[in-house]
Amino acid sequence: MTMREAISSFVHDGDTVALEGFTHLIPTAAGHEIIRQGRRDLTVVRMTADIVVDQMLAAGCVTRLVSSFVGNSSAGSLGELRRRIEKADPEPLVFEEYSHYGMICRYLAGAQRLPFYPLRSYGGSDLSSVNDGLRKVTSPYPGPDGEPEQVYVVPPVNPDVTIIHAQRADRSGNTQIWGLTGVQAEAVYAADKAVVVVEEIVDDEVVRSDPNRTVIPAHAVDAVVACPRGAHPSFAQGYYDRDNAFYRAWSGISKDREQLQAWLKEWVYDTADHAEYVSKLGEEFWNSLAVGEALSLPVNYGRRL
Amino acid sequence: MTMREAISSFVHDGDTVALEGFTHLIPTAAGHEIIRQGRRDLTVVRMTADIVVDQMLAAGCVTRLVSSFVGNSSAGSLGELRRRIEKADPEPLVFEEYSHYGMICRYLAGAQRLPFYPLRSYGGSDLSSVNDGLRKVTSPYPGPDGEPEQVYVVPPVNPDVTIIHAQRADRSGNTQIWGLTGVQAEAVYAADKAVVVVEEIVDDEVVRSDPNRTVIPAHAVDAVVACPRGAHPSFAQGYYDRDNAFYRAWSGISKDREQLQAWLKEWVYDTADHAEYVSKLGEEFWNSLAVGEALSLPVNYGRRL
Amino acid sequence: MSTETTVNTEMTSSERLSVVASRELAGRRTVFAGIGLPTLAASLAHLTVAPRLEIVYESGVCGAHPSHLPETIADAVLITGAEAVLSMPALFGYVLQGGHIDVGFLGAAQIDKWGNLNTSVIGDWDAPKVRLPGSGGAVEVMANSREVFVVMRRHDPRSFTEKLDFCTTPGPDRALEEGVRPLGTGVTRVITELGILAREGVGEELKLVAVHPGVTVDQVRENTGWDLAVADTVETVQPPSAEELRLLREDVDPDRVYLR
Amino acid sequence: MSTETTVNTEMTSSERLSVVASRELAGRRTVFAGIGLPTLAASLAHLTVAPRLEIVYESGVCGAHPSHLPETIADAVLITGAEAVLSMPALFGYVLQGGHIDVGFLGAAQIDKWGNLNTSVIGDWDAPKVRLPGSGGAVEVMANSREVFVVMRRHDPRSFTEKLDFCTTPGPDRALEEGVRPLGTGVTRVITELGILAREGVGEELKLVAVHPGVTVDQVRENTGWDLAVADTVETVQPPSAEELRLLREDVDPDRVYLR
Repeated sequence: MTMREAISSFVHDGDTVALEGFTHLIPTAAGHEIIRQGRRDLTVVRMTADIVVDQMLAAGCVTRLVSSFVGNSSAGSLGELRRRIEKADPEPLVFEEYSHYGMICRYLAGAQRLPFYPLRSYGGSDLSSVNDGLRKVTSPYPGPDGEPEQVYVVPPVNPDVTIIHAQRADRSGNTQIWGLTGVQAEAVYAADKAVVVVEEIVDDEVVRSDPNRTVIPAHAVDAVVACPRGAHPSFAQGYYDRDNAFYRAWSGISKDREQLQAWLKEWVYDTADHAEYVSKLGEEFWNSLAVGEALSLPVNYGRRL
Repeated sequence: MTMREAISSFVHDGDTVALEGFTHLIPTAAGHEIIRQGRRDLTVVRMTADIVVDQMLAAGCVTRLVSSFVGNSSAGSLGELRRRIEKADPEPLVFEEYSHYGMICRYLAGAQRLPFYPLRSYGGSDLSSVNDGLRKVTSPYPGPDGEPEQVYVVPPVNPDVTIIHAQRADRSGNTQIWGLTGVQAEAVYAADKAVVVVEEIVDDEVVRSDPNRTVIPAHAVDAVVACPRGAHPSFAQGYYDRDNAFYRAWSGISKDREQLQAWLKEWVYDTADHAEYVSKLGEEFWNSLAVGEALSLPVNYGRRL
Repeated sequence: MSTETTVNTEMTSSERLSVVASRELAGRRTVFAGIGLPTLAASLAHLTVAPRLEIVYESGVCGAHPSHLPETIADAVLITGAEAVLSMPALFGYVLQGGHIDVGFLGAAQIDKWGNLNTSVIGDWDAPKVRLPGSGGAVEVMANSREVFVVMRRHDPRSFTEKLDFCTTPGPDRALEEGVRPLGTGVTRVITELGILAREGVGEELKLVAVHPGVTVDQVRENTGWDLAVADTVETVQPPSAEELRLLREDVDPDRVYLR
Repeated sequence: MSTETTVNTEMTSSERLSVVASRELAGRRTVFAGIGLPTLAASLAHLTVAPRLEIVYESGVCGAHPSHLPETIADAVLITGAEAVLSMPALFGYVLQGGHIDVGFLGAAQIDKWGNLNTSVIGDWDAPKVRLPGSGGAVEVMANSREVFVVMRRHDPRSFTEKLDFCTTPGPDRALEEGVRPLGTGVTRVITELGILAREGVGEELKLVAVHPGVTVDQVRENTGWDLAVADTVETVQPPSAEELRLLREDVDPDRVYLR
């Protein structure tokens, strides 16, 4: 399936869309296609709301954000996000604030169809005063001192669609990720539909030579999209490195609304698809992010004699 | 560390000992060493209480069993376990009965230091009438019909020690498992101490060539024991196959108390350690369980240029 | 062995049950199956009525492509060449409780008219006459699969009982009585050596819908420990076709590991 | 660059803070650290006072052996050659909440006398003057690490405040007030450009225990937004030794990525 078809089939106005990938394998190209197709009124769920979220905000796709970190990695601020939250400029943004583990537990509850998930966070935090999702449950077992014990819980999140980026998958959707695997499996299982964008689609034999590497089995995947370099400016372990210069540049670009809109025009609206974005960046650029070889040693799965 | 030292240091009379490995990588050799050292009054926690548990019962090590399946795989019955439960012969056995996911959730709660773990099982089951561990919690969020929703929970299990078998580890305890990985990581993290028994201790470079293969990091491991073929009669993917004939034979052996005790004498008490047990079985026997090669294809972790 | 010879061999009870169960899987996508009859049925369905069928094993294996017929749900041949191997928390939490299983297969020592199952004890739980293996994952398979098929070789009043000695694995009716919301519809098919009992969903009891050739409705009633409801029209189960038997014998279990 | 030249370079604030923080890690086994000063401190401690120290990164990396100094907690060089890479549920659930972290490093826009932290907003949460990144994993690091070190470059009354604009990350005192049992002792060390504040555990407030050479107790008091408690004896922080600086400059950050 092409990215265009996948976004058009699985992302609708008003949907709750989870985009996951913790610094590694961020589904940027999918975010750009959502912008190109002009989706509106989305709820975006993403632990680390970073550049791609700022871009989707600036393109007017998003009315609600559910997140545990809203910043440009360690490289600075998200200009559009700050304008939206600090000044409701050009319009307000509904923001549900969690911590990282709170978000992880929401995906865990979603993936397991649980009504809630307990965690040992939030006691004494002001977060519960601004987020009605954070509630308490009394354990039915006595605490260490014999007294009843209270613990915070978070509600499940069940996105209409989860989109992730991965290194590779086979045609039927068995998805393999190495390096940081983050919360991708949970985000996919929590969702009603799942789109997996990959650096490459590989033969069945490649996947089946190492079934433990499959982080998400085919039965949980609704569409596989081949989109090389679709995680830029983040990285794909073993494929290309992180574009740190772009992260540093984003604070400046996004600080100025006009500059941000010009960037969107040049790199998203005026490119037909991610292939055009990639070729516009040019071969020399990609060479600067190239990585060398560090192969895993094989293990023996064994064969009955 | 030798198996003798590990059991002597980490398993004490009266301890709660988790032995995990779901059909694959069952820590049999560790169970045998517990028998040799004459441990008493143990609470054994094991999802599938099978041959090694029957042997530990017969050796008088165990007074309490926490399990979700008490049978000889699909090959028949556990004679000693049935005598203990059906006739308190030669003494009673306290049995806490769960389902598989109930046990998994107990390990999950233990590993995460949660006071309880919710699951969508047990509604209407008689298990809650014989197991006080199964309790209910009302979700603080409304159910799908807007009404309060109830869900069962299980308490954490935090064994004094968890013992697992794995294919390989480095000297500091980074443990790699492939094929069925079961609930081993959760059982280790739930425990106060953890002993990892491995087919082989490998160089650091082997482990570090594939960090995603590490199921349990060194910080969670207290002892690494090299004990090749220590999972017999179960199997170690890529190392040796399952001894199905022994599984079938066990129903007969265990049905007769004398025969069982003779087996224990010959194969456990009269062998100094697992190496002797292995060599007593003989080379021809091990050749019959040998497996051929089916290597995983390598992945590239990448190297900064 | 030629096709001719294969088909002419007398049909065994295992073959009959596997073929009948396989037909019930028509069009299904995922099945949670133990080794033995359920795997034979699922493998045959994959070749006939459910080409997209994936067997998910309790051990964590998805999309197995075994070189030999597996002897257990954790057989090494299921792992080598599989599409995915999951940890138990992922398998039980995300796949099963997450609602990804269309049909779960279960067996039992006792079943009642609502499809509740006993796999724990014969007699009192505290001092049982026979201690059985217990739930394994059965409680979860029942609670979370969209529907459950039960294959019972033995069809007699002690197994098909008015009152279970112990309810290990409750269907949704019992769960709802306790105020716990089940996610599946519970047992929808019971396939036995006498015929097929069926149940549409919550609030309904099992009803005889088909008998094998040569079996009468009264025979089934006599061998059922409760007053068995009978469908208005009781079908006669179509005997296994030559092609079904050929596939089962030549492709699914050529070494006759389970078809003995 | 010879050792001589290196050591004679004027010391930067980053170097001083890294060295001071590294000493506080003596004998520790696991530290949860973000990139920048915490990583520099931990890497230096590994070479000096805590040879068994393992840095656990929020991204899931344990036992990293990077070929280059990492620029983020998820830098590709941290993954290649690492001992283990965990999923986020395992990292946060089993490692962090499971109680395997001795020391967690945190930063903040605001801190109060109990070690509660604000990283969410300056101003009102609903209409903030400045929207900050929020918790990330800080709430969990505080709740679950045995103890927490805070490194604050800026020591002024706006950052060290009587009342936080918003408490993102509560210490155990606030948690207990709400009847929730914390697993760690909260902030035990705050290392700033002026000195070191320390706190022993629940029920105690931060107290000035050391000043950098040339800094007076009054200076620290003036730059703290609450009435700062002062230890009976306030030590003077031992300046970084030539060896500490050499290791930091030559082994830990030879390209001066963070030591600028």
